[in-house]
Amino acid sequence: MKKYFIALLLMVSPMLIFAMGIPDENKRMILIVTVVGIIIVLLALSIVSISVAIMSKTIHASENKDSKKVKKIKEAIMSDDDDRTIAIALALHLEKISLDEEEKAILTIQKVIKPFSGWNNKAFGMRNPKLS
Amino acid sequence: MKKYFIALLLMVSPMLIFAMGIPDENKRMILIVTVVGIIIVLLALSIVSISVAIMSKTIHASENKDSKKVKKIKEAIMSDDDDRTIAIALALHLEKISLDEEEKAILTIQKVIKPFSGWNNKAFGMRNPKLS
Amino acid sequence: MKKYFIALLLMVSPMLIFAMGIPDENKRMILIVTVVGIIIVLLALSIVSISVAIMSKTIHASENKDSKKVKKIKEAIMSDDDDRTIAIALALHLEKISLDEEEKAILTIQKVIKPFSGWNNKAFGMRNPKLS
Amino acid sequence: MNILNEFISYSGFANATWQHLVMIIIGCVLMFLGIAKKYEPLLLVPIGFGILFGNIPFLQDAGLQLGIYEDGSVLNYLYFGVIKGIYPPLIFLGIGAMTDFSALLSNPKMILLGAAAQIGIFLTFFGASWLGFSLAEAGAIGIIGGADGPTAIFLSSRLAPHLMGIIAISAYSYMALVPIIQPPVMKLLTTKKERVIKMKSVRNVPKIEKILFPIIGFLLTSFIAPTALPLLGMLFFGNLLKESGVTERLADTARNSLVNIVTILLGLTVGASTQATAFLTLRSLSIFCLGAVAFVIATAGGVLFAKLMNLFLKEGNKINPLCGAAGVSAVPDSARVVQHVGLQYDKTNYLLMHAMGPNVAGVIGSAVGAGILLAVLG
Amino acid sequence: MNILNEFISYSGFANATWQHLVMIIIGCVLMFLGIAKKYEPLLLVPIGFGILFGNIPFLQDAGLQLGIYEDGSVLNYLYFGVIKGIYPPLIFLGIGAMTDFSALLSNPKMILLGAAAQIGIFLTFFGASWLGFSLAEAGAIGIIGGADGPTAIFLSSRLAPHLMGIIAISAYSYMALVPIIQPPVMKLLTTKKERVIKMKSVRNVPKIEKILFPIIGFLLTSFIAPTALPLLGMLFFGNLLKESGVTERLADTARNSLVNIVTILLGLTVGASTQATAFLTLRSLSIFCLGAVAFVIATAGGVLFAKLMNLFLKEGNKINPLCGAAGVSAVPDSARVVQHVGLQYDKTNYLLMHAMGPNVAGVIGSAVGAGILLAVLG
Amino acid sequence: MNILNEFISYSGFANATWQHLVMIIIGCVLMFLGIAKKYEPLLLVPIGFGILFGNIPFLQDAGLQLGIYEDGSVLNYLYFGVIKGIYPPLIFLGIGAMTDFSALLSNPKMILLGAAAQIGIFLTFFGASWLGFSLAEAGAIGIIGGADGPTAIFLSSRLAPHLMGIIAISAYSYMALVPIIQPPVMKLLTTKKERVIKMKSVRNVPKIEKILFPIIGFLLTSFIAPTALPLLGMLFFGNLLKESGVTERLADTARNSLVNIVTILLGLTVGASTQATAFLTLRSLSIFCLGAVAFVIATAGGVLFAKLMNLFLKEGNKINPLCGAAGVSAVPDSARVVQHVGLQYDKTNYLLMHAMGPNVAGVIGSAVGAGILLAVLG
Ligand code: NA
Ligand code: NA
Ligand code: NA
Repeated sequence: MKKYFIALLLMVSPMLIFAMGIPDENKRMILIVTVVGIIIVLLALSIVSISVAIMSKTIHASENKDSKKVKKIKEAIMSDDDDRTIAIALALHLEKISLDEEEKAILTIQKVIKPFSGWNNKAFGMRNPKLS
Repeated sequence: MKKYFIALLLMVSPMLIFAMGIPDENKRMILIVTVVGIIIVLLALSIVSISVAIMSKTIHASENKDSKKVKKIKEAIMSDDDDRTIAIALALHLEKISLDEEEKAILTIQKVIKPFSGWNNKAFGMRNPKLS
Repeated sequence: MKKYFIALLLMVSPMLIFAMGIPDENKRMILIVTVVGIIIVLLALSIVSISVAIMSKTIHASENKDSKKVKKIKEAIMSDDDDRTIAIALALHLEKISLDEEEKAILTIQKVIKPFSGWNNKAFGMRNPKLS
Repeated sequence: MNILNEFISYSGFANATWQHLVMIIIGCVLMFLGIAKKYEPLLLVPIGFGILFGNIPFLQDAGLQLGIYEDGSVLNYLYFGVIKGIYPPLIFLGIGAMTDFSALLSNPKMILLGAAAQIGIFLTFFGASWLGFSLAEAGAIGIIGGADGPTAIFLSSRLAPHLMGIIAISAYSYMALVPIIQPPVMKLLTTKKERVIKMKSVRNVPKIEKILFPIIGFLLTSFIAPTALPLLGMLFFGNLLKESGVTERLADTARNSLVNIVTILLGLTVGASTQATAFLTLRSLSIFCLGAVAFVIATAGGVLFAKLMNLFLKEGNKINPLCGAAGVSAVPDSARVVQHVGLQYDKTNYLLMHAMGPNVAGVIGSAVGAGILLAVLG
Repeated sequence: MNILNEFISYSGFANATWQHLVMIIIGCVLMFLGIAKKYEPLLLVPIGFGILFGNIPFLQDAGLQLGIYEDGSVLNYLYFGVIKGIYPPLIFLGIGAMTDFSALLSNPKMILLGAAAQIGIFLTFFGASWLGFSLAEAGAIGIIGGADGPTAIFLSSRLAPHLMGIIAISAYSYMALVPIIQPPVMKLLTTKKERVIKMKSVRNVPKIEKILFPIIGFLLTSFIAPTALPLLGMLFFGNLLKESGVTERLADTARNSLVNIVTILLGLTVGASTQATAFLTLRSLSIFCLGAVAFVIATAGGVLFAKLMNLFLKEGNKINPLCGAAGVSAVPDSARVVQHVGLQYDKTNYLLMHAMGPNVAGVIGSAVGAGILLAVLG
Repeated sequence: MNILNEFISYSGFANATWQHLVMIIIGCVLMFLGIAKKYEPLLLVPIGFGILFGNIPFLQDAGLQLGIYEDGSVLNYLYFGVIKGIYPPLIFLGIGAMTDFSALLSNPKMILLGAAAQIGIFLTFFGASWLGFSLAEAGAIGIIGGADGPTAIFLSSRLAPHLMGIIAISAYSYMALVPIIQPPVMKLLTTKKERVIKMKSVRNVPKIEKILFPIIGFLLTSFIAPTALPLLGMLFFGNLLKESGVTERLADTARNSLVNIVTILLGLTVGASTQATAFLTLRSLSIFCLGAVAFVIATAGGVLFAKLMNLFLKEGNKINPLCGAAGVSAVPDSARVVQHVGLQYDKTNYLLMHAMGPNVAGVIGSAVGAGILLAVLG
């Protein structure tokens, strides 16, 4: 706990020194811009965050009914190693800079990863998958 | 026949009303621009139309001899459902915005359409054709 | 030997005529620009030439040790018809304007040429190589 | 807390008016048409977002260099290509490089339909004059009847820059709505018997004709209407790059990267140029209405002219008058509409190929029309 | 031999100073980092070569139209897009068209980390003011802490054009060095227990949310900070082109040809703008040092804020505070750093997806921050 | 009927002169060479069409904003990149990104042939001065001997903008005609024995050399001739993007979209800049003739220098003097000509790879030559 306090102090200390050191009019301006700036950025992204949350809920509520089937399929494929799959998928994305083909990438991942999980090694050899 | 007359009347009627209604100098100008404009556009495209026709005939005359062989092959492939094939080919084009690969498209069409005309369904399954 | 002399003479002759013909101040300027220009271009590219030679030697010296293995493989593949292979490879490049894939092109060439040299015709049929 | 006040005074919340909100809603409607209905999405999405972009409220006259009409703003620099009429010819270059004129070449008499439909331009010009618009303004409004976005933007940027936003949006909106506007007009003006006319299958066009056409077509049309040079020249130049067979890499860039870049910039800035105060007026509304009339007249003009031609054509050579509707241009949507309506009455009558001829001729026709208006009113 | 003398007087050998050589070495170092180390090569290689380009010594004031600051030179024309702030929004258009906001949408509370890390911007602004830079200069220097190249160039071109070269180079250098700068800070401020927190797997985001987000996100952020319009508008516009599903050809050009062309021109001219005499000063050195501080503060800000949020979150919903470091943006390197550090402590804990949310939120955050500074100091 | 008269007075028919027709025929001839003969089609087709574009007769001084020299016309805006010398460096960027310097690196002494052939530039400069052209004009005419289009346009836009059209057209015409011009000169100046000299197979160039060369080559050549900076810098920058291995996406755009866009605009506007009245003069004719002489001298220079070098080279290391002809540049046509002539005398003697070295060196050589002329005459 102590080191966070030190970190915080280090970050704020220039402001304290500064508050004491320079006596002119600009000083107030600088302090205010700093503080107000941080607050507005936080405020802006908080509003975005809340709006996204509301939007998601609204859409989710209206969509919930007919998407059960799709979910099932997805769950069947993705099973429990969800995060790992996505992380690799995303890593693949990043390599290619284009981040826009999540679905494809996930499918690709499944083609590539699943065979090694043991249950369809034969299919793998026959499907002749092609990355990218 | 009556309704065309009505349509024509509706299209020209503003001009009649206008000719009576507004008395100033501009009126003449507006009328002339309208009429002359239509005439010139028609004239311009008529000239293009005639020139294309002449060009086609000239070229056709000079080419006629050596192109018989090519024609035969094309006819053999395209048979009688000419228009339909081209229409579909063109429709395919339009989907892709690029209109420039008529030949390819026609070939593709043939690969895709012909099998269903019954005479080489097997080949279709084996050739594993790929659209685009 | 005579005709080179004539060629040289023809190239320089305008300068001689010129030197005699026009008496004004500009003349000297023109002559100097011509001569100095040629010299500087030669000088500049000589420096580039020498620098490249030095760079190559330096790099070669430092690389020589670990590259023996690579060389052997390359020699094995390229054997004695070195120049011809490269010339064809390059010709292929030029067709495509993009000159940047020497390695690929050479490999391609080998895939394509070698089979016809007799020692792996079978492999050729099975590997199903793809140009470009 | 002066700074905080000052900052709030800069924010959109402090500067918003109901007009801003109306414009934002209009932008969202256009994006909805583009995305959900897939009507001309390549332009309605950029224009729609552009309307949002141009109508975010901010403190005016604070030298922030944000507005599209403020010197030094990014939007202003990108807008330069619109007000100077540079983007539309570049888009025409790309259109030329993606257009296949074979349909037009294989049946040259169909070209006339592409001319006849341009009556929409001139009658709308007439109507707009009648409603009290100045001659130049009326010319710019008339071009909506040309059913061709770049031509409309090009001409209005020269004749009536202050109306360009509403004219461009009207043109693209009605081009998007062609499947709704045209069929009733087509059906009203044709008999069942005419609608099922089958036309002769089109001939194959040799390569040499395709190469010569952009050169000959360019010389003819631009000699007649040199003022249409920037549009016609680029259209035929792009087509030559495509057809010559030796400049494929240039044609490919013209019809992809180049036209896409220009479309993005044009759509966005045309959208952003519609700023609430200047846009939400009665005049805009009447221009928008005139646009609808223009499309109806153009469609009627094409169809009626086809019927007129049929009076002089022998049996077996008659034109299906539905094809006349494709003469408005709105490439390729109106040609599709013709095909669709044709199939409603005879399921074996594929008119698409026959409609493509007047369709692309309509592009040339409206460029010539724009040239005429520019010469006389410019 | 006057001509020869004259020619020699024009040559680089006659005009070289030690400063030119130092600059050339700096350029080579940046290219080395880009090529051999693969740190941000897409920008360090053009910038590095640009430094060479701008520091070839030649005869000054001879009207040769060679220098980037001389009217009429080629570099000067290409540099126009930098000084007028045109290139950065176009790059943001491309970034928008390649960014997938799903990670951000699937867990909206992580957006806050992207805001918290922007404390680096404002504290650096504060520090720079303290060191004697003018307010506008301090604002431009502060933006280095935003860890976002185009934003840094955009803001500094408006607030302090004379410092743009060093600011851009600092920003890109530290973005390249993120794998070296961030891990020690992250480890210092977190406990082992925190570093192994596993987060819930992220939900799948429906397409409709992805389409709506750029529109809603744009309206919200630009209402709050209209001065960030050029950056935010283009970022969200690019993203809409990508997600709408009907403008794929535009998105594709935006994220490839367009962004590549602009990157080449921006990198080269930003590099070339660093001319020896103006660049090799103590001020440049202190800006470069402030930049390092900015990155450290930003990283610390993100991490500490995550820990703060954890105080209010239930067990099982807690955030792995390493993810806070990704809030600085430096997309996607800092998210990779988070993944990498996370795996050091638990080989089954893949944080990449969780870090992507704050990562892209950081881009929005620093654009908003730039807008604030521009409004107040511009 | 005033309007009709007025309209006719605007039309091309009313304004045509025989000069317009001659220019249109010239344009058609260039397009014919490009399309039917496939000589340099990427430039002859745009230039040819551009000549048509620029020579459509229209009413002068009517403020129509159509002509390329009228302020505010579309062509004028696109022409800006030519008169300011912006397009040529961008084309060089693309050429750099598509050039493989391995051939040059593998046998550095061949670089000298690329220097020797530039004698064509300076002797033509000399000849043009002799014929009464001003020094600056003579310099611009001389550069035709450099056998490099962008360099010719760049230099003439700076030294003699009024002659740029004819100079560019001469340069590209003779580059297209290299297979006809060079062989007789090559055969005249070599013995049968020399023509069958077989050269040692070239060594493989390691990647590191390819990466270092653009940097070192750039520093050396631009220190010697800083005035060639825009051309040399872009050429080597493009090559670095290609060879670095980490900026492939930038190199790819530079050598495709970017260079294609610029080629389209450059070709079209250079063609359109040749307006009848200024173009059809005796001066143009004499420049066109000087161009032919320039190509002959350049070829002879390269061949003779190769023979000179052979006097100092040991048996087995001798150069096939045919390769000297490739030093004129005209990449890659003249290298192909060398290969072709070589094969005529020995069907196993593939000279292409050996000719590529002087060929690309010739590009650098003529850029340096242009820099010298610009420094002395600019
Ligand atoms: Na039309
Ligand atoms: Na950031
Ligand atoms: Na040369």
